[in-house]
Amino acid sequence: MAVSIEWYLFLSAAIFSIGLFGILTQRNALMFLMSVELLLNAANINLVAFSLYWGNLTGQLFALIVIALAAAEVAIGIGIILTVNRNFDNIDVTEAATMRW
Amino acid sequence: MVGALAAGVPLFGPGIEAAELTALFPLLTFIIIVFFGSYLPLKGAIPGIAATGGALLVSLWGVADIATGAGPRHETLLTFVEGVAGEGVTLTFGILIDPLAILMLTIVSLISFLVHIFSLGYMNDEGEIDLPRYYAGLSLFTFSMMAFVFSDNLLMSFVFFELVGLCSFILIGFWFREAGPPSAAKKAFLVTRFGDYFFLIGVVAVLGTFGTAQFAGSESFVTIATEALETGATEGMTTFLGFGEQAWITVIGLLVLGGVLGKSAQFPFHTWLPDAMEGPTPVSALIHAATMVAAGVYLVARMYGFYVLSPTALSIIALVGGFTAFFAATMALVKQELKQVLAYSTISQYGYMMLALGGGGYVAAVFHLTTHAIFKALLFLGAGSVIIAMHHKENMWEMGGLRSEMRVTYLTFLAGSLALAGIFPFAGFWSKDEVLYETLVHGLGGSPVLLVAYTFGALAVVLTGFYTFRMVFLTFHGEPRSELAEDPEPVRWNVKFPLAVLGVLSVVAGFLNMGVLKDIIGEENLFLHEFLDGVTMDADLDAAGLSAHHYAEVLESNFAAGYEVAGLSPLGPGALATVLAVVPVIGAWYLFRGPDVDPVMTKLGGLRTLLMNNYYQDEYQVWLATGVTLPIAKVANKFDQGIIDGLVDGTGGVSLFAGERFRRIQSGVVTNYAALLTLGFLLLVLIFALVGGWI
Amino acid sequence: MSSLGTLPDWAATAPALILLGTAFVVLLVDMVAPDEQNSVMLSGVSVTGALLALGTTIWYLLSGTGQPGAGDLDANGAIELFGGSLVVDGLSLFFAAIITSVVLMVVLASYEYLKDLPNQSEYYSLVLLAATGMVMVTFANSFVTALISIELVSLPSYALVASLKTNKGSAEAGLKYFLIGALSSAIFIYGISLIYVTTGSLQFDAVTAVFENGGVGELSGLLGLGVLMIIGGVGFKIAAVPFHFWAPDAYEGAPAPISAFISSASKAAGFVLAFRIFVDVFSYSEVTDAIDWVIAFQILAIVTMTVANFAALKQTKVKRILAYSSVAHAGYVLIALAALTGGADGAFVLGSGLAHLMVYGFMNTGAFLFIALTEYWDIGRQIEDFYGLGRQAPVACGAMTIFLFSLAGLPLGGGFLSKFYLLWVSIEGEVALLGIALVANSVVSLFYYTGIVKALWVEEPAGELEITQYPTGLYAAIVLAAIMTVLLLPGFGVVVEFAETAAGMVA
Amino acid sequence: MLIELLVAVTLASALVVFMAPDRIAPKLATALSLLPLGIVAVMWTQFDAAGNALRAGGEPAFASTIEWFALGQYTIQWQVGVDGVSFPLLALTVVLTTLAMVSSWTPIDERQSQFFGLMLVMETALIGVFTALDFFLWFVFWEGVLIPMYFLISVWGGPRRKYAGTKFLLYTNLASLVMFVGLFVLVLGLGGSLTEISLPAITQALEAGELGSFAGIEADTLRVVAFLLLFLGFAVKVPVVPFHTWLPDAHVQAPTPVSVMLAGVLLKMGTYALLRFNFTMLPDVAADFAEILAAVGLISVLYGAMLAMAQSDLKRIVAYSSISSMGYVIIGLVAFTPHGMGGATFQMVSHGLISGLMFMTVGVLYNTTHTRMVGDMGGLADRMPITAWIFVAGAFGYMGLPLMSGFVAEVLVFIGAFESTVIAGAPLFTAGAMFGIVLVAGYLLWAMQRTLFGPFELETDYEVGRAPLHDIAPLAVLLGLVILLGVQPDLIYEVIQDAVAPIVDSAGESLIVSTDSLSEIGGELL
Repeated sequence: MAVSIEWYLFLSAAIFSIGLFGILTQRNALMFLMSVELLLNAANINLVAFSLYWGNLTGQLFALIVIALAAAEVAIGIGIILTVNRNFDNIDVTEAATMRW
Repeated sequence: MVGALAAGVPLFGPGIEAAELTALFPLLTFIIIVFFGSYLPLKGAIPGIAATGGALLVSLWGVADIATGAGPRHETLLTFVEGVAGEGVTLTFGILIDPLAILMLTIVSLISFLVHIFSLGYMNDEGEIDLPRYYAGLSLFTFSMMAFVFSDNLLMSFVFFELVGLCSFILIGFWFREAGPPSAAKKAFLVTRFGDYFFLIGVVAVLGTFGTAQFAGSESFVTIATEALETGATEGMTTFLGFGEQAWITVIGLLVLGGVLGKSAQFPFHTWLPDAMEGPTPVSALIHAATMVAAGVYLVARMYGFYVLSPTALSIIALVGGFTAFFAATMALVKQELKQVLAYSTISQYGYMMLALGGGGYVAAVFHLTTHAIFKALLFLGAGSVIIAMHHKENMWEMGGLRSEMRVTYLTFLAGSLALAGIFPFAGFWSKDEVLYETLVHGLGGSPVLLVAYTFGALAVVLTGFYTFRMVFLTFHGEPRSELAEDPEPVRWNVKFPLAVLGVLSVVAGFLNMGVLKDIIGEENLFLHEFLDGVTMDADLDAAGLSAHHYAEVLESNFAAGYEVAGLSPLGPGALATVLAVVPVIGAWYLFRGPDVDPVMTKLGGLRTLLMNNYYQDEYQVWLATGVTLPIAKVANKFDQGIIDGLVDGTGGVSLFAGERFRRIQSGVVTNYAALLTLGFLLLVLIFALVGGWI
Repeated sequence: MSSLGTLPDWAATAPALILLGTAFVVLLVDMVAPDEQNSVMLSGVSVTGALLALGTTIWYLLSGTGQPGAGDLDANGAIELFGGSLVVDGLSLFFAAIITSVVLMVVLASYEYLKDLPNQSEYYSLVLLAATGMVMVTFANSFVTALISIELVSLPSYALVASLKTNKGSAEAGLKYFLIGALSSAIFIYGISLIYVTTGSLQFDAVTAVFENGGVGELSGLLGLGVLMIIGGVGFKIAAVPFHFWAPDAYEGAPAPISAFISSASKAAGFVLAFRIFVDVFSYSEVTDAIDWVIAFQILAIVTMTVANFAALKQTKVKRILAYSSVAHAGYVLIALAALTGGADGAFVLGSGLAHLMVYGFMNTGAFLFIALTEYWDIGRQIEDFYGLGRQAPVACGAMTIFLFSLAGLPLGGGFLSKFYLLWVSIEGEVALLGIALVANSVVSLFYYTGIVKALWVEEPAGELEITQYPTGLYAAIVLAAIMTVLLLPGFGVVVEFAETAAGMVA
Repeated sequence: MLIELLVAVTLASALVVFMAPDRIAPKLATALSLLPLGIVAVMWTQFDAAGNALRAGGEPAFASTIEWFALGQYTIQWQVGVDGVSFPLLALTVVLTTLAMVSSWTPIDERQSQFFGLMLVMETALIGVFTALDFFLWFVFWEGVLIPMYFLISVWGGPRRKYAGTKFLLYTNLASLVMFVGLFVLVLGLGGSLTEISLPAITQALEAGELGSFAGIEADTLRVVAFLLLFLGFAVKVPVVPFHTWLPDAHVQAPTPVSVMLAGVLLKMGTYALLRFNFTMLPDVAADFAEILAAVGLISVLYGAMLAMAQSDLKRIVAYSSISSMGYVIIGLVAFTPHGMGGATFQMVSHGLISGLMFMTVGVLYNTTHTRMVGDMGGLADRMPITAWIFVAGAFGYMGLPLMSGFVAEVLVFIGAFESTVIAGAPLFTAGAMFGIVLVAGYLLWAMQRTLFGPFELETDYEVGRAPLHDIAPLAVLLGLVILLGVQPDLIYEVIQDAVAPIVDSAGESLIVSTDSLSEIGGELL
């Protein structure tokens, strides 16, 4: 039996919310990164599900691109986190707060 | 020659044709002195004497012209501001020479000429510095006064009215290194400026009402106003603020009168004149006695055709004049300084002239103006002579017995005093008597206000005789009361010559117009009366509306002032005036003649204090300036700095404060950023979800 | 279809291709001699590449590539590539011109700035890659290409901001930029996914076609959410409040040339995307019924300029002031979208934003490059450190004065006319609040711009301040920017002409 | 092409002076400033404008038009030309600049090339303001004036110069923005009937009654809104109470030659713009608001004078009295009579000369005494007689002494205002404003008495002596001009009248309409 299309939207929205919640609460930079992954994957769920719904491959293709992007983003992100770690001896994102106001 | 006279052709036409030279000579002198004064011999006195002498010749020539029948001269010299075709008035400078103007020109040039000569003794010989400034001031004054006199329109009058005020300021403050003179100069200018404020409104009102400010001719505002009242033809006249024609004429007249009262030092604007005595004495003689102060009275005479249209204005003029004559005379009673007495006397005498004008005595006013100019200039110059002798001490109580050492000064001063006191047959007698007579007959004709004014005037005669001879006796009679008085410094010809000229004139000037005897010698032999009537001239004077009998005619018309003349012989009032004048002179002789003079005036007690303090007139005027205006200014300044500027700066302050708050949003913690970003985004979503109805 | 003459259609993307190629050449140079500091070589190659890209863009613009030809007025003449995924038209070339100009100045100025720093080849190639991405953004005609291009801008930018690896500020700036950027691009992607959910396509033409032919039915709520999320994504790129939080910190912490680069070129790239998406794709009643995004942009514009300008008032670091100013200017340019109320010709309204971005590209870049100069001199960052600088370096300070007053909207440069063009448009858009906000904010901004000018010329230096070095490249870039800023005042007509034509491509 | 030449020469001179070393900059700049002076002199001989440049039938002199750029449906142009209103002010600008430069030789002792360069930049901008006829072009110059002025105040000014400079800049800039909005409300209301945003085009379109509705606001309301916004904008520049508080700060802090330019020319920009925009473009609205505007003018006159009275700094006194004098201009303008408007314009020139003279004289005194406080000085006429007597002459000029230009200006304004049919109760307003001549006499006489006269008092550790010739010379020239215009005002008044007459006429026509509409409103209320 086919799952009704709305449920994908709900799932996606739920994952997005979880990711957002993670971003707002996590202090560890890596956890922050993972939360962003969740956000992206929420989008991916939409894309893939509706690719089926609309009957074209655009969504699928775009999901692949997003996945690739996510990987690139993580690569850059880890690099920056390393730099931060070198400068602040820490990867707590709230520690790096010398510039403000 | 005789034929020409018979045909009424002027004998010396060029005299009035060249009348503007009376102003141009001094102007040229002024320019020369300003640029080269310090290189000139006698520091500019020579060109000054030459210029005023030239002006005197031209004026006398003009008098001869008019006396021999030359018509009045009225022409535009310079268009100042050209009105655009049909819209906006055209402002011009022009020249109007009629008997009144030429007479005044003569007086001004004569006095100015003599004062220049006198200044050689008073200023040059005394070793004063900065003399070019002094002579430049005198020249500029003479120029301005002349131009004022021959102005053919009210705006031009105002222009030179102000300029003589400037000269007065400069000359009063000549000794600027001391504290007194600059302050007096400021006061003189400020008080007269206050009067001029009303004058200027009047000028503007005249221009706005009539579209012209010309004094004479069929296009003049005087003629338009007369016709408007006489025939009801009001096309040429626009009244404002819903006033009727006559009421509006009264308003304008009173506004112009503001300037008159200021310049002629009439109550309540008289306070500046006594202070103005801080200036050099020749200046006092020229400006603050004979000429500039006369400008106010002259102005009323100049536009008398306008004033006679308004009974209200005339009554006010008469009342102010009469009151001032009396009021100022009371203050002169107790003054201890020579020039102060003369100053209050001047105020008082100008009161007489105003009284005459208000009382319908146009000729009387001009007559008194003439004689007063002569004898008051004489008295001031005489006082100057005494001051030289006393090494610039002015207190009469330090003088006494000077007559023996200073014969010329004494005799001429005496002549002047007799004229001032109105003793027969000196100049002042004739003119003052005529003033009082004219007021009386018009008053008896049905104007009770004039009778009140007359009473003031008559009382003032008594006071005048008393204070004049108190002054004479204290100064010249008795024994010297100080070392200086025992050995006064001698004066030279340059002091004595002007005194002699004026002394003679003080005796004879009255014969110009022996009004009191008119029933005896016949009205046609009153020279000044005939002169001002233009009898010797063509009918032009009437056409221009400038003759004395034209004024009298309008004065007695019902559409205008509506004065009536009571039938009364001048002999009776003349006799009364003589008695009123002689009695106090005798009184003064009784009180002040002896070697040890008793300061009797101190017995007046509190009244004397009041008089010495000038009825506290100065105090309240100073209070108006520093006690009212200045505090308001300070409050305005506080308001400005605190509230208005405070608002401006406050806006800045609030912005900066807001800026401080706004920048705190940026906390530096990246998770806060994420939270705020999300929050902001959700807010947007919420707004649009509600507006767009997604939910 | 084109006026490229004999060239093939793909040649229209030459500006991007040249930048990309240059990036590879830079890497190649470094690969050949990895151990040597080839500053001159590297920057020479980069400058040449940027210059070539700029030259090509201008040539295209002048020759009318992708723009309405004289013969066929109704055809808009855009060149479509890859099945319509990319499009080269007046709008893209206009922005490409802005971006390549900025790149040129930044690369020119980097030569001295980078002296004695390691990893120069990476720096140059990242700049050039990001620039490639920006130019690609202007070509994007599909959400897919748009996202890829945007990310091609973002990822090198993160690295560039953090490129001073031993500098705390740089690392922190990189972190913040990256984290907020990641969040924003996630929102952007989710927004795109919602567009896909509602329309089933990602190519602009196809999405447009959906709106034209019947629409999205009852999914309009989702569509609205998607549109808002796309606004969020774009808002991040252009640094509009409340998506701006990264900007002050990133601009402050990054190497100054990179701040110039991001605040000018990256912002322009964000705007071109916004213009294309909203004016071209979302302008149908189907969308505007679901969400009146003009109002959203009005809110964003007002909030952005107000928050940024007020926050800048009490700043003490010059670079940070400029950072906030850059945010504020995003607010100004948003007027071009916010005033699209139908009161006036759309191209005319949009043209104001384009014109301002063009002028802004020069004056803002110039201002940040001046900061680069002061960092090169190492005189400190506080405004007090700038006291009396005008006497030591009158030319640079004169240029800075031109930038600042032009940014403030005084007639020292084109910023004056473009600012008033914006004000005009906001009046014409009949949005009173927008006009009031612009007027008030202009005055507020004048205060802090004047503060810097005052520091340079009026104040007395606190201590000994001696400047001995006058780096040629930096000076050349600054003077170039100054000359352009000034010339754009009398020459504003050229900008307006191209801006209105370009805006006409979408509006 | 003379105007183009004028602008180009002045700007080029500025650049040359910026490059010149400090040592020779003052004299070089002064010499170069003779070029624009000479060009304006040549223009004087060839001046052939007729009517008002903005109204139909007006033919500005030296007009030229070059297309600048197109914005939407509008063509923006380099459009310049002068008429009887702007030409006297142009002449005033070049004369005052040269004189102010000479008077800067003594007080400006550092960064000369920058100072004099900025003076020339300012002259350029001012020339542009008074010659530009296209709005955008005019606006570029209008705002352009702010930049050199800001520097001139902030760098070479007194102790609070930074505050004063910033305040000046922000306040006037805000005003410009408001004014811009006002103008564009009009432009957009005119809609399709307008193809260029030039002042003549806007004026004539408005005259032709082509104003439509904009943003849902009907034309009648729209013109009122536009009028108010424009008025607010210019009121700051004039300045009109209560938007005046930047002025005393700026004046007191600015170095004297800059005060000269500020009072002499910059304030005239405000009144010039009021005349050009509010009174020429929207005469009917101005006539409708006549009483309010006259009251504003009256308040400026009296309140400014009261403030001046409360000051003890000579410069502040002159600064506040400028506010007072500008009030006369407002009253004259709103009268809508030939002499009212003409007199107001004449007053702009006259006050430019006289306030310039006063500020310069105060400056010369300051150069020698190093103080401007009335209480610190006394009897200066003893040591500096020429300066002192020029001060006296200038002060009397300020008081409206006849045969000096101030008198002519004030009397014309009074005559014009008195007979105004636009202002209800015009005579009362006029009489009220005229009281200013008493107040001004009050505080200036007081200041003179305290500073110039009396025993010499000034504590210095050096000998106070006469001022050098090059300090005195500009004063003498200005005094000469003041007297020349006072004796022969028609030198410029004729051309002024020619240019204001069309405005007066236009108000006469629209007045009938406006009184009708007023009575309609009254009828509705009843």
